[in-house]
Amino acid sequence: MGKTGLKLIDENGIRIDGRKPDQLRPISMDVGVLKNAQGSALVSYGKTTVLAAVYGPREALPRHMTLPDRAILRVRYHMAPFSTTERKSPAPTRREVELSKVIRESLEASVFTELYPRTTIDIFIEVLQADGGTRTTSLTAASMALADAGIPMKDLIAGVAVGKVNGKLVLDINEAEDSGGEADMPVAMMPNLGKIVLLQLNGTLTRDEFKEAMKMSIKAIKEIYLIQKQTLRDKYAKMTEEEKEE
Amino acid sequence: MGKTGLKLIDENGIRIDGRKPDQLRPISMDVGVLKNAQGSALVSYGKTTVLAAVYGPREALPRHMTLPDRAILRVRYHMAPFSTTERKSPAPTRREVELSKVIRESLEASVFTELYPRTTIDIFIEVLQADGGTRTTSLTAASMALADAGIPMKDLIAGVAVGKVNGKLVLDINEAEDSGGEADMPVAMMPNLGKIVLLQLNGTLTRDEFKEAMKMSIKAIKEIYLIQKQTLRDKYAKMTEEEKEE
Amino acid sequence: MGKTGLKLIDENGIRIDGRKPDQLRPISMDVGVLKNAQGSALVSYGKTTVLAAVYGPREALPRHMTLPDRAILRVRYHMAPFSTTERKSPAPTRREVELSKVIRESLEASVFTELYPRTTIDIFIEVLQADGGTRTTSLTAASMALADAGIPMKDLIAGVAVGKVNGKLVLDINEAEDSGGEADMPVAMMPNLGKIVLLQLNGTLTRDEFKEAMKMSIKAIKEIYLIQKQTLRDKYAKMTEEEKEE
Amino acid sequence: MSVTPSTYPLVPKIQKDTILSLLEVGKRADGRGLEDIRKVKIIPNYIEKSDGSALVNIGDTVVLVGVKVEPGTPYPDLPDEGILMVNAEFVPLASPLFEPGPPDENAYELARIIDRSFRETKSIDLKELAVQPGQKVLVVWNDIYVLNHSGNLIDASAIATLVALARTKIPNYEMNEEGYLVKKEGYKGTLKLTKKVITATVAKIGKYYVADPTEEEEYVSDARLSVSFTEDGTIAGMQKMGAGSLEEGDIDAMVDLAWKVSQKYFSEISTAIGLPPQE
Amino acid sequence: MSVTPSTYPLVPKIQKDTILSLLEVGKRADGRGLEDIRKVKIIPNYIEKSDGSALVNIGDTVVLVGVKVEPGTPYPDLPDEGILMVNAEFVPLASPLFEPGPPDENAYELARIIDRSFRETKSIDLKELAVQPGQKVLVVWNDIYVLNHSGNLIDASAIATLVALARTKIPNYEMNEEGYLVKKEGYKGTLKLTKKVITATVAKIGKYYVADPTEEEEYVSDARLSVSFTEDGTIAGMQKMGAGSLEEGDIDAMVDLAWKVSQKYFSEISTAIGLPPQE
Amino acid sequence: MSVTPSTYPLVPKIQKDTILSLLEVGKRADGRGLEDIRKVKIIPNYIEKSDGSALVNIGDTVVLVGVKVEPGTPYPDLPDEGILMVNAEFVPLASPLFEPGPPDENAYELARIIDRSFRETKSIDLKELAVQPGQKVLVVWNDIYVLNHSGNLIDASAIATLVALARTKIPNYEMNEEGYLVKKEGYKGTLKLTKKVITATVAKIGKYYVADPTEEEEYVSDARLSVSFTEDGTIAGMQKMGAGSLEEGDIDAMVDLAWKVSQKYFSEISTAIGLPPQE
Repeated sequence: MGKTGLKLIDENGIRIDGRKPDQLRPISMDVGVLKNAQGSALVSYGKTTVLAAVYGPREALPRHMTLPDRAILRVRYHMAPFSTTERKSPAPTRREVELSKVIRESLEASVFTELYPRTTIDIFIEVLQADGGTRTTSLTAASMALADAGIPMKDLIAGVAVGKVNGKLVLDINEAEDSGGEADMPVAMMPNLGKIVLLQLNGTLTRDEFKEAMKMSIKAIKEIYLIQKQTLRDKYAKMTEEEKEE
Repeated sequence: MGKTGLKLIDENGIRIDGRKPDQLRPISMDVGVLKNAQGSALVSYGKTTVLAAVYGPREALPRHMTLPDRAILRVRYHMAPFSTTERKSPAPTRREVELSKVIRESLEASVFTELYPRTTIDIFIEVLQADGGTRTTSLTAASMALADAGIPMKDLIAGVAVGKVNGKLVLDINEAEDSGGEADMPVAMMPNLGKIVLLQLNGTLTRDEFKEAMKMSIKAIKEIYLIQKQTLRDKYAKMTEEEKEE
Repeated sequence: MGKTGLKLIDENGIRIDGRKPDQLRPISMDVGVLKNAQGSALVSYGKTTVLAAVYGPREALPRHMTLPDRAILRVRYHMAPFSTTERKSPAPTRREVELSKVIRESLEASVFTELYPRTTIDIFIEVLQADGGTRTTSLTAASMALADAGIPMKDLIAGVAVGKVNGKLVLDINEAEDSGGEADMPVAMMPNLGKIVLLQLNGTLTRDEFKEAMKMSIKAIKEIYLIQKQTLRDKYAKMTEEEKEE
Repeated sequence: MSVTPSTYPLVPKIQKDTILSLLEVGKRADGRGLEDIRKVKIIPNYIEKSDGSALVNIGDTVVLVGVKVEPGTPYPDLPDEGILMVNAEFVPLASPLFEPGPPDENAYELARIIDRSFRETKSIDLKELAVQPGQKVLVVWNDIYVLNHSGNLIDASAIATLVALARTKIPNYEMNEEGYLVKKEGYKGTLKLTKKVITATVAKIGKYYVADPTEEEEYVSDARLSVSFTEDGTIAGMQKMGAGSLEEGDIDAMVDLAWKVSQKYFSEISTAIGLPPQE
Repeated sequence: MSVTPSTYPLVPKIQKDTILSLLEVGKRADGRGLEDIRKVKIIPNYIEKSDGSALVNIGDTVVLVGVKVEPGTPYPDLPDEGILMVNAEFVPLASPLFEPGPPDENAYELARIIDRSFRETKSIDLKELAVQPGQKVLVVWNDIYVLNHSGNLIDASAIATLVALARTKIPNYEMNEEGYLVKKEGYKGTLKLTKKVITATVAKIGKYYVADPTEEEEYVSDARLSVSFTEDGTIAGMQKMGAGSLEEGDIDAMVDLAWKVSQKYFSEISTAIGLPPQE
Repeated sequence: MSVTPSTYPLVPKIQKDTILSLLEVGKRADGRGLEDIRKVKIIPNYIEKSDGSALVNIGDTVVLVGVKVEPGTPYPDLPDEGILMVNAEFVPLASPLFEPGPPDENAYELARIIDRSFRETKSIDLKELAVQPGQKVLVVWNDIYVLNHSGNLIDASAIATLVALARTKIPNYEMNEEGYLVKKEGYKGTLKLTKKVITATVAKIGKYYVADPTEEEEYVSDARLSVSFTEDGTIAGMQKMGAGSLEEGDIDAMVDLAWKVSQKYFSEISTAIGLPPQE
């Protein structure tokens, strides 16, 4: 049983939302959903819903704050006040500051920032509904918004969180599993390159559990990657079609 | 009766401070009351007392924040901590932020800002005592401080609030009438041009009441305008006299 | 007896920590204690421990905020959260803002700022443990950090606080004496020049007591000055020796 | 302090002339007539984890409102009433002009306009929210989230707020021994909306009045007037915006047009959520 | 953090020379002698809605103090005492150098100097303000509002504070059933001022000491010394200001002059408000 | 918002090449082998007035942790537990890159990494700190103060936190009649540390893994991995840092090295404060 003494997996190995331990939640994705942004994406993992928008490359900062050899990334991970179980003040929390940093560092590993010296690329992420795995859903969405904005990247980034609940590893944890479980391990990578760009562990795992959790997350990330690519392909096809029609 | 169930008008149509429904409070005005400011004015409508000061046109902002074709206006409406019934923290409230905006927009309609490109004109307003109608008193005072500073304007601005208490429209409401009444409608205009620069309604009015309230306010604004002009004329006369004496 | 009715001096004139009225606490000093800063000093008066560091002269501010004829001093007096009896929030208090100002003004009297036009000299002071006399200990430490950084000064600055407890003047008061006493008078000076750079009085003194307190502090400051000079001399000797050994 | 905006895109004179010459022949840049509104799309209950919510599009403008009902302390002067809190965030993904940070004057103004229209008409039965009068009440947090700014944020926010509040369920709070309100399973019922109030905005461009202005129309307009109405046509709030002026006749005409637009909004809302007409 | 001011007007050397050569013959730029103060004007009860107030001019310097007496919670270590809160705002209409925003180091320093002089002399009977000791006390909010800065803000603030507090009435608060203090009609009495305390500032320019310095004199001075006194001549606070230094002899002379000036202030105050001399 | 740092010193390519060519032959700029840590110096109880403290040097990096145990209110969802608050301040005297002001993202990240490692392992018996469950509990304020930044602040902070908490005494608080916790003389005992947890950081530079990186090594590294361990080798937290990426094999190797380093830290800590080995 978890921290709170809740039974989160039943005798048949089924989780509270009916999933098997290694099963993802239903995933939905859309890009180009906002008019003003250069690129945008709306991504849901189950009830967790994240909207990401990209502005730039643009001249947003005074020259002395830019870099002569590449673009600056500004990343904001932010939760809507109504996204959480209890209303969250819109002022950024320490957690949001930390997650903005780890998400920025992850994105920096993928973007060819050297193509846009002296500019700024802004990536704004709004968690509209939070039900576990918000930072990994955010990275998946942010990376697609960058693709939608046409910003060259080494690879897309996809992420997922693996958890440990009632002593068992489970994929893509939801909030109940996160708060009642023993560990939450968000992982994000550039799947085609096999490069891990985000790795955190909040909780305790043995060395063997950790290795197993890495394997589970990498496998799931590859599945998510396929959905990302299909979504972008569909969008591109639709745009081409619309252009033809005009 | 009003929101609080208070009787704010008696059977003879007389208000709690002894006024008739369409009667202004005693109004007093003075200009040039502060030494440092380029222009200043002290205006009272009954117990509501507002001090306004103008600094500028001056180079107050970094060049990239100025405008190439006209002056920037910076307006601060601020209430002294001791001006209100309960002490007010000196930090600006949301209300003060909103009122600073609507006052700025009103003043922008009157000032020939295009005469002073790349400069800043600062208008600082301090409510020293608040007894209803502070934003309209502020506009009356700010406009006179601009005149005292010698800044060219299309016309002076004068303002007044009309309220609805116990079902009746009353002119120039005081705080008791505002908090116990059904509506507070501040109006400000350039009287000679017949141009309305500020119009807000907080409360409910029928279409007919609204039209009547507009008429009441316009009539009163013209009265206030006469006092403004007389005050400036007297000041100018006094200055000329003093110059002669020297 | 003091404000709190505590007996802070016994019948033999001995204070609660065993000192005589005109006796300093044990003083320890060290310079060059931090690797990154250009200069640093760690100074203790009894349990009061202060760490000071100097960065600069450097180009830290945008050009329009510097001075064409001399260096800008930036001084921060700050207390560690664990330095005080009750935990102190790390956000600067009004008291810390005021003390940063009086310490800056004191240091400005001693530094030859005109040697470094258009630059900034930063002096960062952290009170690691507070047991009375923190501002004077801070000035003693800051001045030594400036010396350690090789910044030319008219003279070193040394400081001490004189207090009045149970009706008697006492030198170098500790916290218990400060909070239970009738007056706290911090004094700092350039001892060799006989120039007073900091003087405050918190509490009440007669004219005669005030004069006597000035005398006590000046005498003690000269003692502290000797320790400062000896500490710097030792450091310099050690450095020279180390250089020889290399 | 309020400062003349210096970052707004300057609309070139030629573009303003084009807009005006179109208006002269009764047309707008997007093909609408002067009194037409853009396509309105309303999705109630968009955020499952909130107690009430609505996503509203007016053309390309997107506003999301989420409502949370939570325990709080009553105002000392209104000890037996719950509290309605209206907050607006202009998050930076909505416009290249929005910067991260605390709300600016435009966000505060918008929130306060919406707030006043509901507060002054007593649209919400706040007494019902006093769980323990004088001690513990429920606070209705109405958070307006602007997701894409293509003009007329106020009307979109007013629609989204009305729909979200109309669909708000009141969680089941009970007081425990220590005197705290604790959330139990399920809901106690829905928020009682005694009156429906909407806000409609009209812009004056040259001598023309246009309904539901786009962002570009806002920049070239002389002034805007937002007017709040209850369903019976009572005026329930008003705000002139913009650095220009209006004449008395303008105001009459603009209030008339705002009322026409309000009726369209009420109709869209009824269609979307099946609100019964007000008695 | 405290930073060397870089926006202060630079007083040209020639102007400083003029000031010094005038001082040599015992004169100042405005015609005063070195120990003279400017004209003092005191208007008690300037703000009718406050519980106490005073508007004070010293020459062109204008300071308004308003006092509000309101319910609050006592400090844990002083459960049976009310609280005196002294706050100062250097609002931007008072000087081209003042910017809107939270108080800067000069405003904090001024407030703390005034605060200490009243606190350390126990001038106000704080015990009287403990309505329900340990639970609810009254807080005396003394807000210093600088309206025009022409030098010597500290002395003007000290005079205005003393007059406002001397004229402060204590509203009639009663505890209600829920344990809140509620304001009733009328006043319970006036604030008890057991001691009168004033602060006088002297500037050193070259080798001269001048009373009540103007803003220009402040800029050219080497240092200033503000000294607080009770009426019997006890020193009740002291603050050296400015980036220069003083010798022991300077300090003696400046304290002497500050005491002379204090007596003038006490006399002005007595005239204005008819305070009886202290027993 | 998180912004790509633009003030970090650019390490010239030639310097990075030198570092890499040294690593190729198993050496580092300061003479260490790749898996070596710098000299660790631990002074427990450095701040006498705190309830627990430790000064830790790793090479030239200096971190001071002070602990204060003070009354507070429990979290509503954990009414019978005390609270551990971990805060980090990167004060400006520690580095030319640190500015005065509230903590930045690096300080928050560090504090949260340390906090999670202790929180998730339940290293501290928080139930013991519930003086009056549901009402009043004790808060353990663990303030991390960085005094000199020469790289690897996380490990130095982890060591200092563990030593300070292991040496923390619990003051004797009693509830008074008004329901406040009041501090009495003496201590009630020491904080119960049920598990010891440490964090070790490994940097990847080129294809090499280095323990206890210096500041310069941090700048040239591709990424860093901080791994928290309890004494039995359980992983109790992990954080990848830096704008680069790692492969699966890197992570295994880096966790292995981090565990080796952790054992060295545990050993240094035992030597310094004589902690008995965990059962």
